Order: sequence, then C-alpha cells, then structure tokens
Amino acid sequence: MDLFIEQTVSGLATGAIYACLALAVVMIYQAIDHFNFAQGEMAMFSTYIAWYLMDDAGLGLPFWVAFVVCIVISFIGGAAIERIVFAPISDAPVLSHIIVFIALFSMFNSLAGFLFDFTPKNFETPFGHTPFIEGVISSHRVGMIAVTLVMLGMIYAFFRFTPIGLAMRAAAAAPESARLVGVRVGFMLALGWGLAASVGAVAGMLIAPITFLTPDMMLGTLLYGFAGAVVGGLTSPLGAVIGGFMVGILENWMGTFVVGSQLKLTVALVLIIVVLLVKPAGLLGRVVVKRV
Amino acid sequence: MKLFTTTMVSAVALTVAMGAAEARNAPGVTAKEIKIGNTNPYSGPAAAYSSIGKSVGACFDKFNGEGGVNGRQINFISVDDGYSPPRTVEQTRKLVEREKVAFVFQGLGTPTNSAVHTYLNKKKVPQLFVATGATKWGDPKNFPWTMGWQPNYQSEGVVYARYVLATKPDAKIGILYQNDDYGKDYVHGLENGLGDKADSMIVSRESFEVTDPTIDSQIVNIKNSGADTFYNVTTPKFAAQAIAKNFELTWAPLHLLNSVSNSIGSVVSKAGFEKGQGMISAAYLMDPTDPEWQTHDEYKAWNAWMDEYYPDGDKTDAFTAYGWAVCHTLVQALEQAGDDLSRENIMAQAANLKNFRAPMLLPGVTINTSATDFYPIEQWQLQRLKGEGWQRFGDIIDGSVGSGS
Amino acid sequence: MALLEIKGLKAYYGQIEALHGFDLSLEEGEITAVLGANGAGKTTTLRAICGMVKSAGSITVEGENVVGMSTEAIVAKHKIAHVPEGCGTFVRVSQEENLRLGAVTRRYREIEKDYERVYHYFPRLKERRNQQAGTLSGGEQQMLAVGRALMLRPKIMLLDEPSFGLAPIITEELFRILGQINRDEGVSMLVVEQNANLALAISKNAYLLETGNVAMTGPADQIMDDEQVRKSYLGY
Amino acid sequence: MASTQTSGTVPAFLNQNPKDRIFVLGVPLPLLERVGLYALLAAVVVLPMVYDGYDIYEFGKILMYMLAVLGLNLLTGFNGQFSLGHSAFFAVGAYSTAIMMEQLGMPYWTTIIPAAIVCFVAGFLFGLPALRLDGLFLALATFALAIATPQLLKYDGIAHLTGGVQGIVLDTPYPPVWVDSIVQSITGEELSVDRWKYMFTAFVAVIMFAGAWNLVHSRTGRALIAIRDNPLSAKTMGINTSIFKSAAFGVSAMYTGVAGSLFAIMDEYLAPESFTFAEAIKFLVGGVVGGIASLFGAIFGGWFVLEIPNFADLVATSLENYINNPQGLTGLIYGLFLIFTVYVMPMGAAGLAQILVHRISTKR
Repeated sequence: MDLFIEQTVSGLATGAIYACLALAVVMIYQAIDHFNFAQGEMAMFSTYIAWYLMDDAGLGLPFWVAFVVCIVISFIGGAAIERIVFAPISDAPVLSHIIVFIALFSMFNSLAGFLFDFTPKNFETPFGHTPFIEGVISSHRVGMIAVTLVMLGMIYAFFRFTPIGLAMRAAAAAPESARLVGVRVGFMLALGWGLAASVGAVAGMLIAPITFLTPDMMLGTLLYGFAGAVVGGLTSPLGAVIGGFMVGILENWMGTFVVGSQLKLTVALVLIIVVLLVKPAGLLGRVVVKRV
Repeated sequence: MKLFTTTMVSAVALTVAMGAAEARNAPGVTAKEIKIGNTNPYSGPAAAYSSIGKSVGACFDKFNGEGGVNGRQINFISVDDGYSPPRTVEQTRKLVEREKVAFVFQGLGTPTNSAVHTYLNKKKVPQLFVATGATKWGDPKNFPWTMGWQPNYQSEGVVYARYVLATKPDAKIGILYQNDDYGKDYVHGLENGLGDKADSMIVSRESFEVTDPTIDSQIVNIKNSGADTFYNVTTPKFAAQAIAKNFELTWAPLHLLNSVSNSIGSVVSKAGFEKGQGMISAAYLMDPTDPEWQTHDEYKAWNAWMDEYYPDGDKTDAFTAYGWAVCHTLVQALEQAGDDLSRENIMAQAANLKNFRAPMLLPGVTINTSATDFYPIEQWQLQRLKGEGWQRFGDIIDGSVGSGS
Repeated sequence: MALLEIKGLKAYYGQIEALHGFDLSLEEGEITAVLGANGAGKTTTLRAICGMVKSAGSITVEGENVVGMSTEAIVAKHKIAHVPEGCGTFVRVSQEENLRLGAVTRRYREIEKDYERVYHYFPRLKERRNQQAGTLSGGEQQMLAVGRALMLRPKIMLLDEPSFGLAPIITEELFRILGQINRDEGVSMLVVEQNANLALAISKNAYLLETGNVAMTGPADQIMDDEQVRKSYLGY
Repeated sequence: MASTQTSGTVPAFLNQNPKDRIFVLGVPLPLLERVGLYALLAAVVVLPMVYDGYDIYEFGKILMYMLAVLGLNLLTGFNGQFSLGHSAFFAVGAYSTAIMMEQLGMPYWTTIIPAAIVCFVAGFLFGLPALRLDGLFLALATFALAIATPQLLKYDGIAHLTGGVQGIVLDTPYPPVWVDSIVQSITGEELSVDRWKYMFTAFVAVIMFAGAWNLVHSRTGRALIAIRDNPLSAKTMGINTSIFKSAAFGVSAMYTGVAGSLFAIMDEYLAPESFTFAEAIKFLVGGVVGGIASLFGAIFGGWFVLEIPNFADLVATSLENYINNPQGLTGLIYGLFLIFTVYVMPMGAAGLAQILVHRISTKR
C-alpha cells in the first residue's frame, strides 16, 4: 500500500488517542473556563485505579465492572478536587489557578509512581488486539474510535440539549450572571470537574492498551490533546474530536515527509501557537466575543 | 579535551589536602566502615531504573548482615538525582565533599554521569561501575577514575551486525531508536559492525522521543522502506509497543531486540508471547523470569536474597538481577583491595578483575579488567524467543569494541 | 406588608461600608425608581437584595429575611429576576439559550410557552433566536436581558441602568415595554436609573440615594416636582 | 531604551512611589529596603572568604537560580504575563554560552553579554505573538514550548553546535591571573576554582539584580505594572502596551537566559536532559513561593528552588523505615508546597514579609 495512505491511516489511529484527550480538554474548558494542565496526569492516575481494580494483584474485577467503577471513582475524585482545592480560591487570579494545576500535575505524577511503581503495565482491552482490517488497523483501535464517537455524542447532547449542560456552560463563562438567573455555580463547577475527570478516565483506559501504562504516559499525549482541542475549537466537542484526528494525521505527514520524526513535538507546539494566533476559535468553535 | 592534561595538573593542588591528611585509606573508610555514594533517579522520568539502586542497597544489607566486607560494614548512601544532570552535580559534590564517601558507585544514566565525569576525575574519586552502557566510560587514558560495568551499547550493536552478516548477508535493515545517547550508541555499534556494507544494508533510520505517545508512524515508515530486518533499540515501554504494532501490521521481519528491553517479565509477556516469536536478542545476564533458570543455584540464591532483603522488589524486574551482580563485582574488588583501601588501590583492584564470575551472569560470561581495559563485561550470547522463554544459541561472543582506546 | 421590605441595610466591600443603613420598600405590583449619582449605592442595593454583597440589616421578601441566603436560593425561591448593569449576557451561547437560562430554576415542561411571551414583547428577538448572543447589538442585548428575566416568571424585577448606552429612541421603547410588562403581568419592579425622567415617568414611588443613604423618598410625581431634584438629576 | 520612549507620555501618577510615606519603627521603608539590600550585598561579598568547595558552589547556584526566578518575576509579577516555558530561555542562554566557548573559542566571561542579547531577542520574538494571547492561552503556548525544548536541542540539524544528545563538556573557568595574584598576595593561598566561579556568578548576579531594581523603580517599571493592573487604561494613558509587553518578555528571557549562561559555566556540562519541563516548574515554584511580584522574593525563591529537593530528600530519609521508595514523593512535596503557598501566602514569602512590615509600620 502507498506510504501516504498508510501514514494517514496510522495517523487516524493515533489521532483517536488525541481526540479522546482533546474531548476531555474541551469538557473541562466548557465546565470551568480553564485548561487543566493536570488533566493528563489525572487521566493517567484514573487508569492506574482501573488497572488496580482489574489486576490479579489488585481486586481482579472483570473489565467492564472495573471500567464503570473507575469512572465513578474518577467522577467523585474530580468533584472533590473542585470542592476541596479550587472552591476556596475561586476568586483568586488566573495565576493562582495555573499554579494549582501545576501542583496537581506534580502530585499525581509523583503519587502514581509511588503507589504503582514505574515499570510499564499491560492494560487489558475488551476489544482485543486482533487485526480488524488486516495490516491496517486493530480491533482495539476500532473499538477506541467507536467509544470516542459515542462519548462525543453523549457530551454533545449533554451540552446542547440538557438544561444542566447549558447551565454548566453559563456557570463557567459568566459565573456572576449565572448566579443571578439561579444557577448553582459551585455545584456546576464540581459537576463539571467530575465529568471531565470521568471523560479523562475513559480516555486513559482507551489509550493505555496501546501505549502501556506508565506514570509518564500522558505528558506528550496531553500536548497533542491540547493541540487537537485548540485546532478544533475549545468550545466544540465535535471540533475537538476532528482536531484530534487532524493532529494525528498531520503529525505523521510532517514526521514522514517534511521535518522528520525528530521534530514531531515541535509540530504540535507550532500548531498550537499558529492556530491561537490566526484562528483562535479553531475550526468549529465559536468566536468568544468580549465586551470591553 | 585538549585542556584536560593541564586540568589534571592543576587539580592536583586541590586534592592534596585530602590525600595527605588520612594516610593511606580513602576518606570514608574507617576500621569499621566503608562509605559509598550513589545517585539514582528515584523520582522523575527515569524512575523505573531506581530498582537498581534499591537492589544494590539490599545486596549490601545482606553482606553487612554476614559481617561486612573485609570486616567493614558498607555504608551505602544512595540519593535521588531525578535524572537531572545539574542535580547529579549537586548530589555528587555533596556526597564527596560533605559526606566524604570513599568513592561513588553505580551512578545511573549517561547525561547524569557525564555531568560529574570531569569533576570526579579531577578530584581523583573513583566513579566505579557506572550504570550506563555508553562507550565513553572505558577511557583509562583520559579518565583513569571512571569505569563502566555492563557491556557497552556499541558492543551489542556489533554482535547483531555480525549475526546479520553471517545469517542474512542481503538483509535490508530498518532501525528504530530512541533519540538520545543510548539509542545513537546502538546505531553506531551496528554501523561499525556492518562496516562497508552499512550504507547499503541500512534502509531506514527512525527515531522517537521518550515523550512520544506512540511509535506507530515510525514503524509504518520502516515497514514501507522495504526492510526485512528490524533493529529495535527501545526502552521497555516502546519495545512492547513496537512488538505489538508489528503484529498489528502483520509485519514479520527478523526482529533484533536490544537487551535493554528483553525482559520476559516486563516486556515480552506484556506485549504478548505470540507476537514476539522468533525475535533475536543478546544477553549477558540471566533473566529471572526465564523458566530455564528456575533450578539454577545462582537463581536460588538470588531468590532467597530477594525474599529476605528486598521483599518489596519486583521479581520480574531484570534490574534486580543486575543490581545483585554488580554489587558482587564491587565486593570482589574491595576484597581484593584487602586493608589498603586507598582510592588508588580501589581503582587499581577494580581494574584487576580476572575471570571473575558475578552471580546471575550467563554461564560462560566472566568479568575481566586491566589497567588498559576498563570494560568489565564484553561477552554476549544470542538468544531466540521460543514459546514463553528465550533459547540461547551459538557460542559466547566477544563483542569488545576498541578496549582501552 | 410590602412585597420587599428593607430595614437598616448596610453593605460592605471588604472593609469598606458602602451602604450605611437605610430603609426601602417595594409594594406588590408597583414600579419604584431608585435614583442617585454615581457611587450613591444604587447598584449595591440591588446586589444586596440578591445576596451578592456582604450585608447587614434585614431584607424581607414575602415575609422572609433573605440576608445571608445564597444568590441562587433567593432567585429560585422568591422569583427575583435581576437585570444587571451591562446586561449580563451569556455571550457564548445562542440568544434562545440565554432565554432558556433565565428559566433554569423552573421545570422544563412549563416554560415552552414563555418563549412566545417574550417574543410577544420583543418581536425583534424572535428573528435572532439562533444567533450567538455575543454578536447582538447593545439594544438587543438589553431586550434579551429583560426577556431572560421574564423567563423566570418573576415576582420582582431588579433593573440596573437599563438605559445605559442605548440610543434615546430605543430607551423609550424599552421603558414603554417595561411599563406594559408591569401592567400585564403584575411584576413589581425596582428600577435603578441615571435617566431619572424616564424612570420617574413609569414609577409610582421613588428613592433618592446619596452616598449610601436615602436622601429623599416619596411618590414619583412629587419627587419629579422637587426643585432640588430637578436641578440635580433632571436637568431643567 | 523603553524609558526614553515613554517620557512625557506617561501620566504623572506613575512617577509617585507610594512607599515613600511608609515608616517602619520610624525608618522610611525605602531606606529600610536599601539597608536590607546592602546587607545582602555584604553577605554576598563575605561568603567566599568563609566558604569553599561544595558550600560556595551551592551559594553560587542560589544566585544563579535567583536570576532565573527573577526573570519570571519580572514577566509575571510585574507585567502580568504567564510563562510555563522559561526553561527554554534558560536553555538558550546556556547553549549560547557553550557554543560561543566551544565553537568560537571565546573565553567564558565574554559570552555573558552576547548570550544576554541572544536571549533578549529570542524572548522579544516569542513575546510578539504572545501579545495576542490571554493569560491562559499564553500559559498553554509556553507549556508547549517547555515540553518541546529538549527535543529541539537534540535536533540533528543543529547537533554540530549543540552536541546533540551527547551535550557539551565545557572548559573549566579558571580565575584570571591578575585576580589570582591579588588574592594570593592577600591571603597567601591560591584562589580555588569554586570560589572564583562564585565570585564571577555573584558579580553578574549583583549587576543584574541592581538593573532589575532600577527598572522596577523607574517610570518604565511603573508602566509595566500599570499594564499588568489595567491594560485598557494603560493604553488610554498613552502607554504603548505592545512594545512594553514584548520588551518585558525579552527582558525576562534575558534574565533567565543569563542564569542559563552562568549555569553552563558553573557546571561545565550541558545536556538536553537539563532543560525539561521539570526545570520550568522549578522556576515557577521559586517565583511563586518567593513572591512573584517581588525582587526580594526572587532571592528567597532561588534559595528555595535549590533547597527543596534536599528538603524532600530529608523527608524521604526520615520515612525510609515506614514506606517503600519515599523519594518518589518528591513531586508530591513540590505540589503541596505550591498549594500551601497559594492558600496561605498568595503573595509568597515576600508578601508575608510585607504584611509583617505593615503590621509594625506607620503612615505619615
């Protein structure tokens, strides 16, 4: 098969990883109006929890039970982080929030290594690793894309059609006005954190069977996830997924035909900066109109 | 390096005070104790390697429990450098100047050891058996106070090159390597081994970063280059990914897997045995997870020690066997040194190991050093994955590359 | 008893006392104007009623003291719709979603016909129902803000400078509609305004604030006739 | 440069220093600050007379980190822009020095000024697009920069300059003969390399600190602060915000870059592994814990950045008997410190000191 096509397909498969994480990025951006720099580490930590639930050395639960339990734990954990860590500093300047994100980043990373050590762990997949289309894509990757799309549908519907989704967006973007129409802003933020942590957990559990589970699995991945979210538009879940796939493909194209594999991360860096400058709303996002 | 000789001369003045004050023995050596320093990445991106530091510590605990070495207890001070070179400098200087260790042993990592390479040599503090396989550690002419231990990465590359030349002379080789000194050393080794044919035989070179999420794209490129031989120079996580990805692409080249990642327990079993059948790898240590060794005496001794002194350790982790073996090597050197525990003599004895067999080395592999040969282990044996274990084949191969050069 | 009864209201920004303890009341179904110069405490008064500033004294709505209650609870329980200064538009969502947010505390099934109610008062909004709210003009955003308030089916509307930044012709239309809403739906309104003429024209009572205290109070027409008020606030 | 541009256009209030009227125990605050400054300066001069070897090396590193943190403080604390990517400018400075020494054979002490210029330009150029990015987005862009930096340094295309994955081993910075002879004539012993490295570092650091001090207390500095506090009104007052913001980015990069140069000279070895995201976090931690809007805070931050791993080690060793691998918790300790700071002293150690000063101060 033609190298170009093969790289494109491979890019799609990798793009699914980024799409997953980009979705989590958009989720939290919609819910709290911030990037969560600790998002990757939180997802990684959730994945370790799932691993512990599943592994024979841990609780030995079946995959789907562990999957659900992990999502629930992540939801509670995410909401708890908002209530315990962020609620007291809700009026503090952006810098304080960024610092706390970095603190969480550092803490989760460190804690994962401490609790689960650093050797790569094998993470099970219910889809199996058999070839789906011979020589092109495996069953797990197809399953992963499918789950990503399902998640996308759910998130889209949640934000678009449910009152609580709308209230959540309002609470994030304009907390004061939201309060004035009776939105329980604190509750919304906690809910948003919980949901974002859950989406991140799903992303982690889908990614880990491919990358293997290590405490540093998310650092580079998160950067690509951010790139995907920025390209697609931070306010659009659909955009984030498309953006994630695009970043995956673009990374492969650039790596193979243009800059070589040594500068792939730089591609993500340039992409983020260029999109933020040239089209800050991304492909599908809405222009954020500011009243001055 | 041209300045180095002048450096050495003027550095003498700095170290006079230390040497003169304490007669013969190195600082940190008393009638009851030998103080040894070590830096390891207990935190940070390379923390997976920290089990080496821990197992070395546990090994010294065992010797101390049995009366010590030469009647002296080993005081092994192992500190965290987070795999950050500046931190290694701080920590090493602290060990040498404040803790007054006799020498440093088994510092881990190439960039980290490079950061203190000149410092320790200027100060004439032995930098013994560093835990990295770069070639530069065996340079007694310019760095008489530094010595490696494990076979260097280049020598392993040479071993694969010879194997390919012998069994598959028309091979088209695709290389996947980690973009750092370790990866590039492996590539150089293979190129050296192939000699003139390197340019025609190597059809693809793809690198990746440790921060890359996957190596899929690189493997697609290598496969598309028409390669029929895959030289896999990756650390465990990426090695497992590569094995799985090849299988996914139904690509079945001759797979040469570097020894860094040939652990049955932490790599091959995780990628799946069925995906790695027929892989070739070189080894110098027994893999504790390989069923073949379960009845071997050295394995049993190792196993008993793990149970007693390092119960938290992971027995599938090959680094614990590594730590066990390197610790015995040092003990041998110290025993040879007897009661003359000056830094000079410790270094001299480390450079005077003759046919020493550290436990858990592969049968037939021995350690030899001399004043001009600072590469303790230079032997390999090739093995092939069959079923759920490695099968060794062929003779013990000498992979030395330019000893003492 | 009045619908909204304020007694001895004090409000604080950090250490600074912004309101110094005054009384104010709003009768059911009436419009009351609150006038005053910049910094007199008009906006703070409205914010205090909604529990958005730290305050002391008592604010009794429908017989319950709401001081210390959370904003969300006051809005939901007592149906107080606050149209803040600068509209408080949710710029990222569509115009109709803004209306939807106005009714966020009500049950989903009950609000369908309220959209039509809003469009009845503001036909122009209907044309732009799916437009992103941030792209609406200032006048449209103000109408949207009132529309959003209506979605709550409020008992009380608190309007903060509704004429701010609007063209005179639009301001007049807006106040005409406010009067109409008051008559048709019986919504009580507390209107804070710089444009005292317009506010007094639709109000029954009025308060004049000066530096955190009530300087004068009485029926709107009396206030309008007052010599000093005319000079200071009405400009003739 | 910038100050000439603004003279005449900057409104009068920027020329007032509100601290002039504050008195602590009867002493005017600016005077007190000045005394504190001179005391620190005296300490910096005295240290190499007392210490040598590892100790003086550590003090040198504190000063080096102080400069790096100072760069971040100037940007974030005084101009309100964020950077999670200052490890990149640290690397630019370090590599500039190393390349000039290695490729051009320049003596180490001549490389500081060119490296500073290179870093200023790099920062200024990065600052241009950064102008259009809000706080959060700028944080994202610089986050990406920090993560991509080690990879860029290893790039084969520039490996002949940067040494690629091998890094660069540098020559030892020996003291100039005349300095050595002066010291020998006074003390009778040779000046050790460690002491000289410290003296050199301290010399650069003191000049840079004084520069920052003057900058912050100048009209330019107040313009920067005005932009931080209210960009819109700063604009309406006639301050060219974009030039100022880019220049602030440049100056900030220059400070951190010079710290990088000093780092290269001090450690005599560079590798891409020395410039990871962890390094960027370090600077941020130093800035925040010291007090991001304070010059004195940078001194505390520099000390803190160097000592916190030692502190983590200490905690780790004391826990050794209870848990396995306590050193793994270093990151957790970092994180807890950050959160603690944000909660308890949002203005950092300097802010805390300020509060204490205000408790015992009077206004006239």
